[in-house]
Amino acid sequence: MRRGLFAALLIGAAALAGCSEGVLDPKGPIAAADREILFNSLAIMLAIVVPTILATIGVAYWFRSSNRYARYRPDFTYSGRLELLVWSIPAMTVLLVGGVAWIGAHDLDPRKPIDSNVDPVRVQVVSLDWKWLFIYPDQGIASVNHLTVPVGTPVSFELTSSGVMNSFFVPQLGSQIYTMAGMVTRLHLQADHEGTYRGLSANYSGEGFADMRFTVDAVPPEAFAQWIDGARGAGPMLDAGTYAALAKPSSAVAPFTYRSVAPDLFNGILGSAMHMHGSAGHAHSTAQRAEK
Amino acid sequence: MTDTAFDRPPGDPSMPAESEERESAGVLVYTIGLLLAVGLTATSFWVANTGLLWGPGVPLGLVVLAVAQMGIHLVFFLHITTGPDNTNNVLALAFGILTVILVVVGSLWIMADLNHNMMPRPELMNLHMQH
Amino acid sequence: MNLLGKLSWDAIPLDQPIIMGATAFMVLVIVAVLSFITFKGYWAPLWRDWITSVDHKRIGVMYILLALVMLLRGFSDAIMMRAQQAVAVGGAQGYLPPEHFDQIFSAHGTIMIFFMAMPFVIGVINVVVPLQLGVRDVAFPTLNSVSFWLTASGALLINISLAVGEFAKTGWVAYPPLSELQFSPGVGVDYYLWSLQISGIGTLLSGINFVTTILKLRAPGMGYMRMPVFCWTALATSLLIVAAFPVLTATFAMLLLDRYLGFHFFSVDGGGNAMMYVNLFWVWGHPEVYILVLPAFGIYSEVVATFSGKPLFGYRSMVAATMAICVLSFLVWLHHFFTMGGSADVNGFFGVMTMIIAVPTGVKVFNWLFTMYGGRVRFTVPMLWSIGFMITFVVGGMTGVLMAVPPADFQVHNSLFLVAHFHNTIIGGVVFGLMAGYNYWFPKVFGFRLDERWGKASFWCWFTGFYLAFMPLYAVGLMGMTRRLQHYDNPAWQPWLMVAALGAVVILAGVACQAIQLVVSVRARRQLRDTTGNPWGGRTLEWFTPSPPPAWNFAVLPSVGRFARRTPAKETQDYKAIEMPNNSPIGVITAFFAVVTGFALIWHIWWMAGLGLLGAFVTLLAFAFRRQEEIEVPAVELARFDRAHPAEVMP
Amino acid sequence: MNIAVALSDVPPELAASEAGPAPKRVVVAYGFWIFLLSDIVMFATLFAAYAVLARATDGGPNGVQLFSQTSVAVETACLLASSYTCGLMSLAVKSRRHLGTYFGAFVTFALGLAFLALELREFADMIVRGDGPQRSAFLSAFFTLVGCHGLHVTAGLVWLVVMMVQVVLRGFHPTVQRRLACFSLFWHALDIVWVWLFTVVYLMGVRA
Ligand code: HEA
Ligand code: HEA
Ligand code: CUA
Ligand SMILES: [Cu+2]
Repeated sequence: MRRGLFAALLIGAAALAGCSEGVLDPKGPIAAADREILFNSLAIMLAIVVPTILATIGVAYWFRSSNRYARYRPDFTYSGRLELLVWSIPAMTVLLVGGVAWIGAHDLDPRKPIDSNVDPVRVQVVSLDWKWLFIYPDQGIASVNHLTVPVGTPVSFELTSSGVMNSFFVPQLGSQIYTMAGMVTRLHLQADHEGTYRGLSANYSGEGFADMRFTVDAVPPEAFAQWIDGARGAGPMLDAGTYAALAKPSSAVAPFTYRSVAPDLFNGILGSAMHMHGSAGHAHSTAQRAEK
Repeated sequence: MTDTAFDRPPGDPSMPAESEERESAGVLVYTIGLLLAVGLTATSFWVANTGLLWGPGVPLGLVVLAVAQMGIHLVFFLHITTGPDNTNNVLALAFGILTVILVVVGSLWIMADLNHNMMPRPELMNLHMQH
Repeated sequence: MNLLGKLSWDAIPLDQPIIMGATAFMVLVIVAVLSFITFKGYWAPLWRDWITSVDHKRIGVMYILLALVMLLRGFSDAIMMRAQQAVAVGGAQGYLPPEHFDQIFSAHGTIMIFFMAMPFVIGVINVVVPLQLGVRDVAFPTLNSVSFWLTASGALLINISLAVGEFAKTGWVAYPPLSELQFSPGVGVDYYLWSLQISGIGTLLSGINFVTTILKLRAPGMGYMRMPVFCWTALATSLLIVAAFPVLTATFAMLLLDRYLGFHFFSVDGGGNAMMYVNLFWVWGHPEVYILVLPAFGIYSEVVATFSGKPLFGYRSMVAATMAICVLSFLVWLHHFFTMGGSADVNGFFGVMTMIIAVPTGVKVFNWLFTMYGGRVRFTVPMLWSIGFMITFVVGGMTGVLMAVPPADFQVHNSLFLVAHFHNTIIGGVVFGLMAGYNYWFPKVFGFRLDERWGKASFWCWFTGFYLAFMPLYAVGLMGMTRRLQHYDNPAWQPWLMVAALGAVVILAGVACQAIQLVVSVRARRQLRDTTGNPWGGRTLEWFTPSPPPAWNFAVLPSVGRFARRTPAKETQDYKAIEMPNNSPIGVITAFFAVVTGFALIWHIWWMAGLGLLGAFVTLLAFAFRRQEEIEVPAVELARFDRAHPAEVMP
Repeated sequence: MNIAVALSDVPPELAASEAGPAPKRVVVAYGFWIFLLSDIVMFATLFAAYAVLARATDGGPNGVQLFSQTSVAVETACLLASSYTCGLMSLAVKSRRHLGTYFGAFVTFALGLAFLALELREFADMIVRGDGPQRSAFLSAFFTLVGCHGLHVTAGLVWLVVMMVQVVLRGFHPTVQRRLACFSLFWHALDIVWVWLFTVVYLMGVRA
């Protein structure tokens, strides 16, 4: 009875899974391609894995010691032909999946710009303890824990971190990438459908990690322009001073925007990671997270 | 105890049977090893300091010299040869060297690639490299 | 200068009821066990027969016991995590604050890998390999005892962290910069590093010991191509230990230097490079998973052959596949950081290399299949575990290959899909194998079989429990749930996580059945007695000694021909006196000083660290100067034993 | 170990792998050989770390400014010569000559000590100038790599002293002989590590 209940639960949940904001429900070209590759590889492998499982059960059952019809062949311990088969079947499968992997790695290289006749929007991403800062360098504004992107437009990300590693991930838009202090990773994504998507950090970064979520609003280009205008008209300014305040550890920060951003702030953040040793002595004493 | 001629421990300076010969033959082996090693070392230092050679080729030359020197040490000091009595010792060594190469070359390749990909803009990087 | 370094009363988390409860329970158990031993007057035999023993069989048993004790820790952590994630949805924070939850998954991963799976695997290797090779002990018996006790020291330190101070809150991989002093100023990471350094040395010494044993100590006639497959896998594992653990030691040493002396290997400032830690950690980390799984493959090979009543199918292929996996495992480590931003070429290369491992692994699966084919399969408990493994592991392997496709991994990396993959391979591969081995060799070690009924019950609970607990994680992983979440806001995940929690409870029932099985079997040991030494009809050498075997395993070393056979020794004059290694307390003493030093270093108690190191050095000296290394067992005693315990004679 | 077997029915050409357990002399040296391989892998890791960080000077000095070729040459000479005398010592041990053994050991020890002294002086100079391992990632890696070799040499020296005491007390007992054989393996292996050190760190570093 209990089992039945849970089976029902399982099926219900499975139905939910299709439309519940995961990687199986892509909203952009990268995510769609990622999913296609995932499905293709899975299909290739299932073609060999499912028969293997069935054969295991079948052989074990048929050759059970109580089965008088099964022929006992204790000397069946080697067969050149089978041996060849045994090595070549997985090898062929791997050849196929390996091809998918190699081509996929190149086609979906996160650094590769998306082909499009629309100019990309540039976004600089900084992972902080424990929130996300998104700088729109060309628009001169920034936002925290909230990303707005125009639909149908490639978004070109440059990412770094204020300290520990994180991973920038919007499952429904596709590939994730790490953020690391003093280094820049690059990623290109695009949303093809309007909607609000979940974003998160996929690399554990300490105490406030669970709340390192953000939302992505994919809106029509006009709405995007409106949003930019709106952001320009309100909110604080982001410069070295306000950045330092923002960088202090905090979690579950409600989204807000900055009306303007000091030019080259992103490079400053990158540089300050590399130069933390600076003349003021080693930064670690000052930047230490409070000990609990 | 069973003791066969087919198994020799690594580093065993086994010599012809007679003890007199043994002694001098052993000394000879070590001496040849020393001379070769000194020669190679001197060459390495020379290669590193001379202006006569093509600059970019120097590191490669140094690595080759180091490999040669390692071979000298293995053969003359550690008495690792290719004889059948040494098979196990050589196999273990080969496995070790393979691991070392995989670890070092793999790591350098990966790290160089990552560093290259994650370099901030060129302007910044130059700044970074200079001081 | 504070004489106690960073240590003070504040280090003991008196305000945390869960931790203090667990501690109190632990202390209670320890006190109970100690007083039981004292009350029964067991100290002397315990010291003589176990603690100072250098007998590989006893050391193996102690390893497995250690693994079982650590299982309690690892499993209670797992249950706590499952319970937390079943409830902490939306605004709810569950019952574990991040501070505590983060320690739990770090401790769970560390303990399960280093102090449950590793000791279990090494324990089985210890018990079985010398017997299968037909020799009397390992190459370096005393060193073997040191290895064990160092592993135990590491385990002790990690458990002290529960009560005194804290454990790492960095995950079991402890990536910097998070694990650097700047971001983890507490002692947690130091506990992690020192306990793994100490046990790592023990593991390395074990690896060296078994490489030497297998390559240099085999019964006459036991050529390489006559070694049982389990010995081959033990050899591959030992080689991997020798080649991989030094990398871990060096990497941890660098992190320690960063933390203790302000070096800049992986720091954010000073030019350090955290990516290098990630790289080096997985240079060790990937071979590590094969270190665990290869001996399990060896166990399946023995079990499937025995219970199909046939020799293993494709022996040479099996050997080739084992060694291929051994070498290939050093060529794939980048698949753990496809998402760090490497180039397409690098990602593609390592992706393809990773998949290639599926070929030799597949060969193994098919060979087990063909071993059953044409056999007479007896569904005993070890065989059930093996078949369960074959069904379960291919799924885990397949999801592994899936993640080796870089674009697919970009989507599931660090998600619960990954967590499902590795529990699928570790539980369905390693743990199932260890269970099979435990049931298979138990009668050899203790002289009586384990109860079948409870064994089967346990298997079925584990098997269903496993699927319930981990299949849902694949689903939530694809739904975008990342790992290590103390709470989450997507209610769609919750039903799945509740099923997973239920699965963990079913596994718990399986573990309970196992405990019952043990108790029932001990009670019924008379009926379950193994009088022939070969209860299953096995063909490898360990079945041709009495159960349990004498300290010397074989009074006369067997000589192996085309078919294994035992040199008949009937007359007393056929026996010659043998020398056996003497008991030695050096293992425990070294371990004692290792714990003292490790604890002192964690808490910055420098004088105590100095004393500990000095003590270890003096122990080593004393050992170097001891005189009697071996004791002689006279021929008459050997003859007497063999007459009293007839074992099956080889055909 | 005492093994009672008849070898008659074992074909001689297979004897290496099928002759039964190897004698203790072989087993011990082989085990130590495996240990050395693991040690080399550890050094390889440190080498890799060094190579990755060699340019991460963080504004601090680099190899060209720091390393003195003369000092390295002298250090190398000491180690090479000590390897030679260590070889002579093992010959003396083989033929059980006390005097030769003590003499070889003494010279080996003295040369090793000289090497260490030079290295320590180099380290001390750098630290005093403020170019210690905390200065930059490059220097962290340098001190760790070279220092790890230095620690091994130190351990070797202690080991050598202990072994000489054992020779005095127990003569050329098989145990003592086995340990001395391991020692010479260790010492020669350190030499090989040093070859790579002076090549990669000092010679290449001086050019960079
Ligand atoms: C050997 C490795 C191992 C094993 C056996 C397990 C077993 C289990 N693990 Fe796992 N786990 C890890 C290794 C392992 N784990 C690692 C490495 C991590 C990552 C940590 C990190 O994030 O840093 C992890 C993380 C991890 C998470 C965190 C997921 C997240 O990040 O969000 C969870 C969540 O519930 C979990 C659950 C479980 C459960 C329920 C079991 C149990 O169901 C399974 C039960 C297992 C046992 C009970 C042990 C085996 C039993 C025996 C040995 C019995 C022997 C008995 C006799 C012989 C009588 N594990
Ligand atoms: C015993 C443990 C074990 C084993 C055996 C494996 C086996 C494999 N693992 Fe797994 N893995 C782990 C333990 C293990 N893994 C752990 C602990 C982690 C995560 C650590 C962490 O991050 O905390 C991990 C993570 C991990 C990743 C990283 C994912 C990420 O972080 O994003 C990848 C990616 O490629 C991977 C791949 C593989 C592959 C290809 C195999 C292969 O060896 C599997 C081969 C087997 C088969 C394929 C099945 C049998 C074969 C056939 C029936 C033949 C036919 C089939 C085909 C040709 C497909 N593993
Ligand atoms: Cu760091 Cu300049
Ligand atoms: Cu891996």
